[in-house]
Amino acid sequence: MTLLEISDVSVHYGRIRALSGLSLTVEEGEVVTLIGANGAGKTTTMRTVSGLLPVTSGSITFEGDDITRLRADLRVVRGICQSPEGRAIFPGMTVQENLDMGCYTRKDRAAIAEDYERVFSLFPRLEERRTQVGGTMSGGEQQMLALGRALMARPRLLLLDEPSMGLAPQFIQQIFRIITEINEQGTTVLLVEQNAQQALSRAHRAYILDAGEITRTGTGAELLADPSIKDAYLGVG
Amino acid sequence: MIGNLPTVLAQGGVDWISFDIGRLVDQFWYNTVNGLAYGSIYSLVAVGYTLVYGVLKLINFAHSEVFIVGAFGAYFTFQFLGYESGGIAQAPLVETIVNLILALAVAMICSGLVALTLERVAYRPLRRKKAPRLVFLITAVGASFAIQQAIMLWRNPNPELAIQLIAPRPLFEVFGVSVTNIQLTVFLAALVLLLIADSFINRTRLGRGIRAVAQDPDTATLMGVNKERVIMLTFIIGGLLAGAAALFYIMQIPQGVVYNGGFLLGIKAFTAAVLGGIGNLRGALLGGFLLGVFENYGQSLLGGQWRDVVAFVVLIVILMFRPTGILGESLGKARV
Amino acid sequence: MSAHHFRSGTATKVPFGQRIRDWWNGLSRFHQWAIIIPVVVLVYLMPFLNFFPITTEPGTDFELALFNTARIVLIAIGLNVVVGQAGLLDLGYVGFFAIGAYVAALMTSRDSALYAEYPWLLVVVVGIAVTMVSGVIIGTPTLRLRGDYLAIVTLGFGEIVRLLADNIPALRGNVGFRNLERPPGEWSDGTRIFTQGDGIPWYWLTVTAIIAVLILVGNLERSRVGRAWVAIREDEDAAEIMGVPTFRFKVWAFVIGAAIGGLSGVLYAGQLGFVNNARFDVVTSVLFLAAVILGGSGNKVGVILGAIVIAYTPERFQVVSEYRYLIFGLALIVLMIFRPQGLLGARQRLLARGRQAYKRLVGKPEPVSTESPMKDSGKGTGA
Amino acid sequence: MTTTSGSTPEMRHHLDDPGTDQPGGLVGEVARMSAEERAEHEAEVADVVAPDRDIEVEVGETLLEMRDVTLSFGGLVALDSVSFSIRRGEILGLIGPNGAGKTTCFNAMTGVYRPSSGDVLLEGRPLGRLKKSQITRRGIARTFQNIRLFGEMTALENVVVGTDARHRTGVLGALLRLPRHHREEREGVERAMALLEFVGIADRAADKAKNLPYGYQRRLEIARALATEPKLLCLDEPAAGFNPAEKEELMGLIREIRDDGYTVLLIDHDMKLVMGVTDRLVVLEFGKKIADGRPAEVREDPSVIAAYLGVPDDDVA
Amino acid sequence: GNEEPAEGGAATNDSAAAAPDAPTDAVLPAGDGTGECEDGVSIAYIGTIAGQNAALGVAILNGVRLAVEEHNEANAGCQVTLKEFDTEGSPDRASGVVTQAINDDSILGVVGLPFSGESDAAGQSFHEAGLVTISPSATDPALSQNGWDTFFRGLGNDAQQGPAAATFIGEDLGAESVCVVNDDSSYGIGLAREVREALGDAVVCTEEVKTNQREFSAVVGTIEASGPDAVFYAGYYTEAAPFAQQLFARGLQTTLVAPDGVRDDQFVQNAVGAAEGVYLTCPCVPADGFGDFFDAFTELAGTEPSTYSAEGYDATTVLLRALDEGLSTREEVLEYVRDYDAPGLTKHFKWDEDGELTDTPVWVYQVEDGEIVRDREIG
Ligand SMILES: Nc1ncnc2c1ncn2[C@@H]1O[C@H](COP(=O)(O)OP(=O)(O)OP(=O)(O)O)[C@@H](O)[C@H]1O
Ligand SMILES: Nc1ncnc2c1ncn2[C@@H]1O[C@H](COP(=O)(O)OP(=O)(O)OP(=O)(O)O)[C@@H](O)[C@H]1O
Ligand SMILES: CC(C)C[C@H](N)C(=O)O
Ligand SMILES: [Mg+2]
Ligand SMILES: [Mg+2]
Repeated sequence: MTLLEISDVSVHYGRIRALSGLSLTVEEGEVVTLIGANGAGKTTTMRTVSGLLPVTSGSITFEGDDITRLRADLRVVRGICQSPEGRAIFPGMTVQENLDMGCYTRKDRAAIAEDYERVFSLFPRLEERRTQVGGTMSGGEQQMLALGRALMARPRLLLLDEPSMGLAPQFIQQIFRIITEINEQGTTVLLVEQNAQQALSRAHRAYILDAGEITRTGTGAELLADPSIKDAYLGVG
Repeated sequence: MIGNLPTVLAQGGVDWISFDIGRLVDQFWYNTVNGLAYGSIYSLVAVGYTLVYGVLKLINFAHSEVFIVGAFGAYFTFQFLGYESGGIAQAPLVETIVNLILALAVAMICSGLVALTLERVAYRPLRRKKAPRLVFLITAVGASFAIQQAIMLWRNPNPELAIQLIAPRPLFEVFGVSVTNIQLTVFLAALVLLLIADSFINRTRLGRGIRAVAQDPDTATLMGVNKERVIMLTFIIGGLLAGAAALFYIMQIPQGVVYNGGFLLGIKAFTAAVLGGIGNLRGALLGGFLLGVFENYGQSLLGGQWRDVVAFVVLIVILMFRPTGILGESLGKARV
Repeated sequence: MSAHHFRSGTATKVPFGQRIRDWWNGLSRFHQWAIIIPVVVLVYLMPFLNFFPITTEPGTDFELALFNTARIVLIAIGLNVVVGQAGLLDLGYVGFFAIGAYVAALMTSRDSALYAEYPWLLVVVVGIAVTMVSGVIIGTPTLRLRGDYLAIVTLGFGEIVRLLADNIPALRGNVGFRNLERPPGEWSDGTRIFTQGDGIPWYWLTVTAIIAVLILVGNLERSRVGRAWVAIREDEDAAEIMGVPTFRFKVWAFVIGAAIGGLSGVLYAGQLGFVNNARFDVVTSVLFLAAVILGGSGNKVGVILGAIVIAYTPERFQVVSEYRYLIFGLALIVLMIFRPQGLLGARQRLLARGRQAYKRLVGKPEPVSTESPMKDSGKGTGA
Repeated sequence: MTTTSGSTPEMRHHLDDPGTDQPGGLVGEVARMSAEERAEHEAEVADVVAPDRDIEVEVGETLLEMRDVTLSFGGLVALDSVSFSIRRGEILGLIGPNGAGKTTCFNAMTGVYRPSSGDVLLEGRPLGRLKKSQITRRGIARTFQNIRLFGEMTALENVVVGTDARHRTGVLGALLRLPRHHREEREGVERAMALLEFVGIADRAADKAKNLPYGYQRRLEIARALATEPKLLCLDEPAAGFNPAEKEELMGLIREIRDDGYTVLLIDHDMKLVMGVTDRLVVLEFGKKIADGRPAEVREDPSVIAAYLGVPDDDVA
Repeated sequence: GNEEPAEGGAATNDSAAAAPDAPTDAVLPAGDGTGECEDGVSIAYIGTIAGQNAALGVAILNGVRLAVEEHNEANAGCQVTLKEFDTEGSPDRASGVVTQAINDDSILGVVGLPFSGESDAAGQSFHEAGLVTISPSATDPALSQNGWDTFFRGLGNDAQQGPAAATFIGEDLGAESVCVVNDDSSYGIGLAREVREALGDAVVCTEEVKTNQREFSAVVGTIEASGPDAVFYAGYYTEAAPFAQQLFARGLQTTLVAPDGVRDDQFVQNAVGAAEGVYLTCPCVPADGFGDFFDAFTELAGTEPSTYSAEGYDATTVLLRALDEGLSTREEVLEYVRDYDAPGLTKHFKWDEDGELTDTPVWVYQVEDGEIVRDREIG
């Protein structure tokens, strides 16, 4: 079943058009990756799906319902959660409170407790620092917190905008493992990553975004194998 | 001649300011009690400033009018209940209490409604248009002007006649100072209201939503927080508390329900909020009490005309040492 | 030709201020002057345009209304340096205005113990100097504070200035100083040029001061100093780490703002001939601020417009004097809702020389607008 | 436009022969110049980018020294008696797990935090209680892990603010537009423009910084830091948000910066970048230095592998 | 006579002195109905209308309006326009407003300004413009000492009211210790000085309050500590009302005496119970004896004449007389006023070279049952 469908969406910042007629779909249970250079419009896409940016034209459907004009917070209730670019943790709240914010819309107490366990076992640093104020954490620690917070929401569709940014190598591996893992547990993931190698190899499908438009799409493996993609996004060698 | 400057200043030095330490010591406890009672009003109003500030980063200049409308609300409730302006009522205790609670409810509702209307009319349209922060300040000022003037045109520029529901009566003494029934009621009621507000903000889910919006509205939305509702809520809470403050105000100072009567009080309350650390509810509480008390000390030490100066000097001195207020988050947000 | 992929949106409309600015920047230097000069002439001729609907009569004397408007314009330009440029929210600006007025009063009123027959120009100089010094005195301890903490502290200082005037006997409180000296000079028929009753000379004097201040402040804005202010406004920590001595520049902003406030205080006191403690309250400060923001904080032309609205409207509606502040308050709300960026938005364009450098390197003129770097460059050539 | 989609061609010409592709935009402009023109143009750019060419280029004497620096936040010791030094002309990498104290190290060097004990010495002189802006003038510039640009200013103006650190005009000079002011303004703008070109974002010079995409903002930060003419340039995760191709360009850029006479201190988690560009590595863990040496050595160091690199995994490196 | 006026609004108590009758030879605005003047001549009232202490200004303004109305009705050949300017009662506003009046060439004479502070601020401008002013109420003695040849005072000044009040406090009330409180206006400061000088050693404390002050706990505290027999408050009713309230709320046993600036029903209303028994001195003549004036005023204004209503009426009469003569320049009107010598309702008007009158009464009133009633003449 198609979980998310973006069709022919355009988005403007003032007079600038950042997305022009973008269409993509995410099927239930998939990991879909969005790849593109700086400024291609990846973050814009993510924010549009979350409802932070209004579309100028086009439509977005989620589970078959049109959510184009749905308020952002109601999209969260429907199960769309994002770990935004640049972490965006609540700087004045403690680690614990930040995680609490992740389950703002949830009511299933027992499951929440379980999720705490899981997040803490993924990122022991967060457990050590439960009472530290979020804003004083190091960059990578904040990234862990942002991811943990998104996981706490147990979304149907998880949007990850550059989740590996700022993480040390051993955590990067872990992040990708987690993505696969939660995906296997039933969460659909839309992933933006600069670490295209990893992202593509973990993704069922991928889209290449350039200048606000989709220029290529295919399975992760296909794109990985494509020399032009390799040249542009995977670096030489 | 400029040559006279020393003389002029010297004359000043001797004349215009003098430190009466004896009086400060004599009236210390009296001032403390009095200051706390006054401070409760500052605190209640300060919470409104601090909450709105926290969420919108807006100095809600019109909050003083939210307050004064509550005062009018309470005043007219008294009138409606048949109290004669002028006299001191001598109703039986139970009746008085019921009436007070009634007036409290009306005052809170009036203020709450005004706060909510303000939000809707003056601020929300701006938010929709993503106006810069300072612009809100100007609509706030505009709203403040408009409400004041509307009241003035309706009532006239003179203060309403005093109505006193309960006569001040000493209840007991602490440190040789009698505490009146009014002071005690006001202090306790304010404290209770503030504690309720505090636990609402810090303990409940909605409260957490408020704090999240305060720190990062977009991300809060990404967590499923309904930003508009949160903002509305803060205005309502602020308004309700200002309404309560308004009733307490006319209980303590029956004279003075007048169209611009909120202005100075508003500034003081805002000062209190900053003193405590703006955006921090407990800070507002602490700041209010401190300001109330220190003003009184300063008044004893230097004389009544220096009261307001003392308030601001206290503020400046404290901010010198704690640039984000007493309970303000120090640098928490400003990691480089 | 560029790697750029933006196309101008069709649906989004160009903001008014932006359109004006685009148009203006599109004009040649020659054309710009061809507009500026007649406008300046017109401004000087304003007192003779005393007819409906411009005039404020019969409510208020038109010429005095013009002077008062000009005075507020001057103040707004000064406050704009502090608020609009450096981003320091100053709610006590009226304090500097008061200090300027009191210096004039102390030096030129016979009610003052310091009275002597000083040349009026000296009064101006002393007035400005004293306000600048007080700017340093007030700024040094307070400018370490950030944002709204600064706002409330400046508000406090403004109030303290007023309350000192209240409480120091030598400053004569509510009673005030009378019969302040005015600038010298006589018409050919032997009557004084500068009197209380005739607004025209005062208006001209103030307009001239405004032009001078605009030029000087403009010089600053287009320099390292102006850049430092904006950088501080945007991110003080980052500015400091980029080598901007932020504290020093903040004090400068404060001091320059203070000087302009002081100057207008001297002018005000001179025209009115009377100074007491009554008009230096927070409300006045806030009105000054309203002028700046209403016009478009950071944009000089906008700020001038804002000040005109703030000062002129109440004078214009003096006739309906009971309702004028109600009208005024509502007008503020409505105006802001319709023009949330201010009458004219903040200035934003490349530095003059930046344009040349840009052109040389990129090979085409700098795009005029801010939002879209590649304004209307047709259909993009994206891959 | 005919460049390979996705990459940022503007940076290319700093790296290799610009003739091999047919870039558009700025590069296209440059490409259309004649050979001499181009050479001249590049010399010009390089000239403004690094005016002090006589800075020692070969790895030389100690430029900056961390001497027993300890820094703690409440109970948390973020730097625990850390000592290392940076020699003139080298590219030093500072790596370590998340929360190891790398950014804190930068903060200690640039005066954001004061060490609880120990000293930071620049050219043998302790920084002591110098203000942040003074430290910058002494010659340390940095970028920020969480980008800190002047959002409402154009990209160009952002960089010009950096050049101001070297200006001498005072308020009076600016007020009266003295000749020196004129000259400095002109030079500043030209230099800033050249720096934008150098990092490859000249065509967006007129954009507000906040409207630039993440990757451009990072480059802009580098340009701004370079504008202060630092002796030591500290880059805090400059490659975050870059794709591998872009990272490669960045490597070239960093090398070029060094070749222009700057000393570079680099924090990044991308091992390919770090190993590829640095001359030497310092590794922190829990606020302590656990290794210091040439990349090849450090890479093999078991304690570093355990603490940081994890099981060697080709996907990641 | 000693009869009460028919309306009898003001209850007289037994001890009260009789209100004076209107002098039979009093010159009234209507004159003899033969006035001739140019079209478009006007006089102005400049003073508070809607600002600070507005009630005091309005009481005067209504007197002025009445005079002009009566005049215009009787003199078909001379229709005078009354122009009203609101100074909001504050000196800093006054200067601007006065300039405007001065710039209006049709205005040949001014009634005002009512308050001393604003008169002080604006006097020089009138002097320079040669525009005659007759103040029906400003009482600061210093006003006549500035060398302004356009200043005329239509009543006694505080150099009379002050000592009279002091005598009343000391002798009639028998107070041995007095606290003198004043506000920060020229009026309050000047009057308090006169009172203190006259009281001498009886003054046990002096305090100052501010315009617009509402909270007096500090001042009241000091007064309480001194425990005076009487308190004299020199200022206006706006502050006096809350002051009185807070003074008596503390249960102080003392007598409050206040001057003309407090003598208004607004004081009684605002101070609620606290006004009861307060003595009010005033260089104003009780108007209840001026039958025709009293009635006409009551009809026009809807209230009885109050403080300085009759004085305002008298001052206007002087100017109207000048205009009836056909005088058409400010200079001529000024000259006319300077030489004026005729009785009015309240007193005889003939000014000395400073612009002061010679024979000026001071009365004391008291608040009884919420009404201000005349008590006796004290100077
Ligand atoms: N607030 C804004 N105002 C104006 N333009 C913007 C704004 N945010 C983004 N843009 C522009 O929209 C385009 C798309 O930006 P976006 O952030 O979506 O890119 P991205 O693919 O996420 O890039 P990166 O890899 O650097 O994060 C960019 O060219 C950027 O300049
Ligand atoms: N102001 C502060 N208050 C409390 N703790 C802090 C503060 N600043 C940093 N820390 C802590 O000090 C440690 C070191 O932080 P630092 O930012 O230097 O890490 P880092 O090495 O840069 O990590 P990353 O690679 O994640 O950016 C972290 O655990 C962080 O939580
Ligand atoms: C109207 C009066 C009460 C005015 C007062 N006598 C004064 O001089 O200010
Ligand atoms: Mg992005
Ligand atoms: Mg870091």
